[in-house]
Amino acid sequence: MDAGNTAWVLTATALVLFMTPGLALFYGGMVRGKNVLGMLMQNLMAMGLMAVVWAVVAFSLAFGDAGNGGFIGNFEFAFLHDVGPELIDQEFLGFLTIPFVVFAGFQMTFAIITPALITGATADRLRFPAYMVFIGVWLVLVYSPIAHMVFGGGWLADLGALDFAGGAVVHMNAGAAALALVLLVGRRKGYPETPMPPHSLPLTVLGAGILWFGWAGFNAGSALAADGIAAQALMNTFLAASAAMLGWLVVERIKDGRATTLGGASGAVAGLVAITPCAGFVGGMAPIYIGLIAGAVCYLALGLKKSFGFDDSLDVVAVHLVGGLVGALLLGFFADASINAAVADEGVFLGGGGRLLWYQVVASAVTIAYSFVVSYAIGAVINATMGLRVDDAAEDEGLDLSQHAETAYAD
Amino acid sequence: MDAGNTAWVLTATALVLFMTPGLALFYGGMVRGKNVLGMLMQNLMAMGLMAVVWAVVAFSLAFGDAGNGGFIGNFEFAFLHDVGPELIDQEFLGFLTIPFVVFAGFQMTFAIITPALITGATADRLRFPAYMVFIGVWLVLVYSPIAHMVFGGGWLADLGALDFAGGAVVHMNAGAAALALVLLVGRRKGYPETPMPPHSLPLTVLGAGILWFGWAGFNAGSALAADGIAAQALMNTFLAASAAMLGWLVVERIKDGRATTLGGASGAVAGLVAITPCAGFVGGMAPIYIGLIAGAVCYLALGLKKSFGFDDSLDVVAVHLVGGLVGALLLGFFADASINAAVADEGVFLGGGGRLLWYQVVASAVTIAYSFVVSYAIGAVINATMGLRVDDAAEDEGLDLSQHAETAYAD
Amino acid sequence: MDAGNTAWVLTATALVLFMTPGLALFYGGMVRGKNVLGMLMQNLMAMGLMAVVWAVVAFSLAFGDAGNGGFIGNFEFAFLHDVGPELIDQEFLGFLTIPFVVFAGFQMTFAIITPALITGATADRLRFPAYMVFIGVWLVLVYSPIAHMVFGGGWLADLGALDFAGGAVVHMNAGAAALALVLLVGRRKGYPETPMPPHSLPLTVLGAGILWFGWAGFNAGSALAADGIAAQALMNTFLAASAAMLGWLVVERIKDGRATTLGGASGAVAGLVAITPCAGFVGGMAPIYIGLIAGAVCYLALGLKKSFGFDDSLDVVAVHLVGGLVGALLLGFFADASINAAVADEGVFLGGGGRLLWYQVVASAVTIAYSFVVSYAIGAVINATMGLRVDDAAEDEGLDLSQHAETAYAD
Amino acid sequence: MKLITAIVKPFKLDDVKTALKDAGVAGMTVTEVQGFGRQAGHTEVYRGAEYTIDFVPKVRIEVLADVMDAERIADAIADAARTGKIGDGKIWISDVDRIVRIRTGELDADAL
Amino acid sequence: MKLITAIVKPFKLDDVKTALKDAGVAGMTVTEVQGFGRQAGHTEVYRGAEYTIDFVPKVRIEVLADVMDAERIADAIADAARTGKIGDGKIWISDVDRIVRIRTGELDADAL
Amino acid sequence: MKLITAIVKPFKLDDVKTALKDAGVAGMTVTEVQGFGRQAGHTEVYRGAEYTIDFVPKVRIEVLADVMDAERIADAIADAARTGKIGDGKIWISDVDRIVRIRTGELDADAL
Ligand SMILES: Nc1ncnc2c1ncn2[C@@H]1O[C@H](COP(=O)(O)OP(=O)(O)O)[C@@H](O)[C@H]1O
Ligand SMILES: Nc1ncnc2c1ncn2[C@@H]1O[C@H](COP(=O)(O)OP(=O)(O)O)[C@@H](O)[C@H]1O
Ligand SMILES: Nc1ncnc2c1ncn2[C@@H]1O[C@H](COP(=O)(O)OP(=O)(O)O)[C@@H](O)[C@H]1O
Repeated sequence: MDAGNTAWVLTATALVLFMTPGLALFYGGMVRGKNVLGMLMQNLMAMGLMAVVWAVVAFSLAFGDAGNGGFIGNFEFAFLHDVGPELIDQEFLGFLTIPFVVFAGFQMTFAIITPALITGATADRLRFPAYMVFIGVWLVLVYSPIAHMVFGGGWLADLGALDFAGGAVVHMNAGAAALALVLLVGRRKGYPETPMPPHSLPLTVLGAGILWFGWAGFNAGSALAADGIAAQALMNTFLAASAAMLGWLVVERIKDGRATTLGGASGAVAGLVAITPCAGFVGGMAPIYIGLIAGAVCYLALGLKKSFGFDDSLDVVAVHLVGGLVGALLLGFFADASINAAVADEGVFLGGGGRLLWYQVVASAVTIAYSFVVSYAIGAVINATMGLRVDDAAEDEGLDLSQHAETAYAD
Repeated sequence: MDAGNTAWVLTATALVLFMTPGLALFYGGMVRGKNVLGMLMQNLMAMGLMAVVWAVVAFSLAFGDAGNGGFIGNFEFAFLHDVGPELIDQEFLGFLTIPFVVFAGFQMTFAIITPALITGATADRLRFPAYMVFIGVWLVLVYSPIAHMVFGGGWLADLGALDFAGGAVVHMNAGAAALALVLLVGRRKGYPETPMPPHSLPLTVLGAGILWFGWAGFNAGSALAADGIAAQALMNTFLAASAAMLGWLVVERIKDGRATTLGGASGAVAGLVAITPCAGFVGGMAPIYIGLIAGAVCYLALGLKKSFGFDDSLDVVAVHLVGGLVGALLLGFFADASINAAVADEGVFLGGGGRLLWYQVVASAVTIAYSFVVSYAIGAVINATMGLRVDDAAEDEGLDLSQHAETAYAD
Repeated sequence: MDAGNTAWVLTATALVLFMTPGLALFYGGMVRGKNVLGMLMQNLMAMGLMAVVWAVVAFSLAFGDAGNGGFIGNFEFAFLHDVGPELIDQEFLGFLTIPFVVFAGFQMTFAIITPALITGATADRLRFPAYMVFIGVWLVLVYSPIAHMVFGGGWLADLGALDFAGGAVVHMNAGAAALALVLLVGRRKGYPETPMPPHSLPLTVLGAGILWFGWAGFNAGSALAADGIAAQALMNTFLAASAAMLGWLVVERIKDGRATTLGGASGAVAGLVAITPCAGFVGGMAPIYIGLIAGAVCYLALGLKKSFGFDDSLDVVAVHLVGGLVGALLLGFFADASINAAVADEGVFLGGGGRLLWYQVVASAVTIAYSFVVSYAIGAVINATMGLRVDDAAEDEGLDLSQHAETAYAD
Repeated sequence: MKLITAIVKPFKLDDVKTALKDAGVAGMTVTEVQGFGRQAGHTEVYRGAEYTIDFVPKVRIEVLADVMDAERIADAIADAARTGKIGDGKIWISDVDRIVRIRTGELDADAL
Repeated sequence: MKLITAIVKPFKLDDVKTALKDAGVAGMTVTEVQGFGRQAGHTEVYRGAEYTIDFVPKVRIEVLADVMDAERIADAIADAARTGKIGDGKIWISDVDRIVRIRTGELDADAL
Repeated sequence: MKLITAIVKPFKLDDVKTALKDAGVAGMTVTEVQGFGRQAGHTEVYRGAEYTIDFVPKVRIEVLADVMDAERIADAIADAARTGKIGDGKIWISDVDRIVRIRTGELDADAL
């Protein structure tokens, strides 16, 4: 056991945990004032429920029987059996120099934020009980298998696809599930005719700041050690966020005539998403190029919902699905074995040919397809049984009053 | 000296320091808009004044002559004498592998937040100068002795009572002092007839998020090393918070018909309080059970103030006194020597019999009684001399204007 | 490479990165509601643009050819050439036990926040494009040379001047640049007749909390190791902030009749600024004395803008220029070789005579003069070409609408 | 001259604005208000304490008009604001001695 | 028909509401306003700069009523809102030509 | 008695207040409102979606006055609020039956 590595993963776990309140504020600032508590509460509930489901079964399904090259784990760690303060004695996980329980905790924070990401898409119209059931089932049926396939030594890892900190597991996964839910619940009342401007952009900027900060733990923590790879991942994370802000704002400036604050915050998040799969696998100026491209592409992807007529309210598809995909594919160009020896096939630009790129395409397609289909199925069942969407009067009144009997602001 | 352990305790110290601004916002969002600065300022002042009092004398009274099995320390470290960048050469504190000055700093952040916790109970009606005098005296006469008895190798520690990170020293202590002050200052004007809803629940949720994040440092930092115990404490902390949120919300849903955002945030904090004494002493699913119970019990404890007719404005008694007590007693059931060798007598459920539970009862009773009595005495003297409470006109006007000549919000 | 040290510097880097959103909120709360996004966006843009400029050239100009005793670095690390996950093999930087890329990242977060500090002075009236050009050029022509002279083994370091974490490089530098810009852009419309009270003091307090928290990374991270010096720096940082809050409030109370919340927050920041150059070089009660003096002096320095008739809107000169100077000079009195062997000449109060004090005077004068002159020149050129200031109508409308086509708050 | 004042549901403001434009009205002034009436308020819960809020958010619209237009404008507002559910609000018409356009000093009908 | 408008201290709103209910009034409309008058404002201090704020928060209450009820209602408001200290506010009564209930189109007394 | 109501640009409030004081007016009541009229609103952009906001922030000033002072007061307001640019706002004068000072029960001119 290494105290330095443990110190860093403890810190990183706290940082990623902090991201979900950050996300709550990032999203909460963007909705109307009558729905802000609805949004905050959905994110809080992800913190509440996902942790318990994770302990009970989802961690084991993701990381049980790790390295089996398969589709899902087993029940060996259910109810946190054998998850304690010692090192884990298992082949695939044997590289860990940190207490096994903090590995479980670190991964738990990912399992919390991933379903929370979805809430931006369905803002202002989900019934709270239906939401709870959805994320509970979703963690087990969607998140755990994908986490196993990619992080837990499942078949996508075996194939050779790379995902440093969750471009597939977290972002494309959440983005595809968001799309599925949005198609099921339909558009907000009044969308798109009625303007629904953000009720508090300072909250959104604060949320973006917390996300940016926490992402240091997300990406550099995924090294699971305080080493050169963690250091590189940290630098890449910050550079990509900055460059993506610039990329987004330049395109926004050209297309809309203004560089907006919401654009700055959104661009940074897009860059953080895109660098997630790449963080510990690229170096030098690559994160800046990845960020610039991701910022510009994600901005342009905002148009998708207009073109296809769906109401992805806070643009989870454009930022997380597209951003995650951009990162995963660009890794096929920029992956660099001199940064991380785990890069078996280098990227196109490093002379590694197209092999890694192909794996990235496969892993992305599998993730998106699996997540979309299963999320849609779960959502459809809930919709048919308990109903996903609040009724008209409740939507007019706002989620804060109708779901939680509260108002966000008073004198 | 160990760099890994030092890295973690440095981080933990910063995290706990950050909790007090978090608490300020958590409380500040709950009061009316005309009192929010009053609340923020009381918390800021705890950061200002307690640090200086700590350096001058309180640290020495808590940790001087550590391990003496007594009631209070001495003056050996007054004015930070011998508190520097080296290891401390002392028997009881000799286990530390970190610079002594960061131990003093880490403990200082506890001494800052403990009196700050009290401010929620007396919200909207304390005179600022009286508050300053109160916390200054309180730190020396109440906090230091209790910290010494429990953390500093005093008689409660010798007895065999366990308190990993301050269930007694911080939470029951602050809760009992809050009760004493509330009885002295009386109810807010208009309470309970006039509704006084929270003026900004997003601030409260943000505050809860910061507290949750910082609590990683509070509890896992109390291991004073980046080891398996710290890792276990971190996981336990997060699981208890999540479970307590669920416990609180289930009971709230049943009793009030709604799961509220304020309930979600409050439940999480209740869980964090309850796990504090247990964090490094339990494992497996225990934190989830502790959290569930604490969430439910603290929700029910909200009724105390109605039954007994006192105005504990932001429920410091229900959350901190009761929550801390629940945690301390449940440790008597769940303490697990396989998690931490410092557990001499295991809990009831681990076959250790009732011995530890009895020590926990004693330590809790002593803490609550001592804190209540001495806090009441200090408060009574201040009340008789300078007056604890603002006058009627100032209370109507609000603390922001009457105490600080400011308004929180403008165009 | 040391994992413990790396863990701490990773953490510190994240902490300092988080300070800029904190600063954005600290300042953003103080401006009027129609300008808050303008303020937030200027700070976000510092995060976006400075990181990229740093990677491209500014890091290399600051730390290239480190230890040359000169005025500026070279281009050896331009485009992050040779900046990777390994240790750096260079004489002056050879003391580093952390991956070189995280050193570059840590220093990058300083390069982000330094120009961001300036935005408080010119609040509510800068054109956004002009601001971008200004900070881009400024980083290269002002920040990099000063960082090289002081941190990069340039001539001020060689001379014997001490600056632990940037009293000169960050604070006096930003303060002098702020003064230069303020003289160029002139006063806000309506200043000083029209009251322009802070639109949201809770945001400001939140920002101060984040700054305080992040400053742990700023100062203790500047030890670049998790050792006794880092520990001492952390403690000194927190004690100075607390004491400065008290110092500020006492004088405020005497002069204005009230201790204000804004005063509490401002005082703490003043203390953090003043302790920055001293953090790892002093010990015992020194940080408390430094804080008390800095709080009182910075409060009094608020009067400068009235006396000289300039509109330093959020008091960057009083807090950062004066605060940084107070710290730098007091280091000449309190520097203590028993805390840090790098203190070659101890301070006046430790019997070291006036030698160090003299170096501090020289370094401060050089920094202020260089920064003021070059900043003024850059600003003047931009003013003459593209114009620094928005027109009257845009200023009336506010920066949010005129520069970014957004409003901060809606229903 | 006449002043038409209407209290309507907030989400109807846009429809009323359109109806007024169609009716040839060039200006209006809008205030956020709280209404109390037959329409029930709502209940909020904070930590087990239940509060009943009697007031309902409404908007108050003021339109200055010529005597002969007043009725027509009131009708236009009523038609646009009507949902048929309790709480649709009130409209009232009152007399104004004189109207001034500040910019030009024009009076009454010319001031509109 | 008549319109009674009252400017009162915010913390008196609840008492006024109760008094109006007791007086048989079925509805009212309330606006947050700032008052300027004999009652002194307050002083704020920000970083050494002292500002005097002349305005005092008040609420404005509007009640539509039948001609014969107007005086009685005004009296009820005055009684409920009175503290006897400077700044209690004003009440005024003015004429209304016509009142419409939007939901039904009912007029005047029927619209109340 | 008369009620003078003015809709003016927010940044002119201070000037109007001074003018009213100079005109011997002892009190007034101010409300934040949104105006719609000839003056153009503005455009906002959020993630590529452009919104046009027609409403412009204004303040509404109410002054109760004696019949014979009304015109003079209206003129004072107009002079103080005028910028000459579109959107300066309106002033109107209407009749008030009776004014009561809540504190004392004084009526009409005595209530001012
Ligand atoms: N007597 C009254 N005076 C002033 N405003 C009233 C009066 N009665 C109702 N209102 C206003 O009209 C709104 C709607 O009235 P309400 O009685 O709820 O429904 P309806 O108009 O459909 O009968 C109220 O919220 C209030 O703002
Ligand atoms: N001439 C006036 N016109 C309109 N409103 C007024 C006038 N005078 C006072 N008010 C309103 O009445 C409130 C109370 O008036 P004030 O002079 O402070 O006390 P009082 O009514 O007790 O004499 C003021 O804050 C203002 O809102
Ligand atoms: N017919 C009207 N009824 C009520 N208020 C009006 C009317 N016309 C204009 N206003 C108010 O006056 C303000 C200024 O009017 P506007 O037409 O923009 O400029 P101007 O008064 O210079 O012609 C508007 O914003 C609105 O608040």
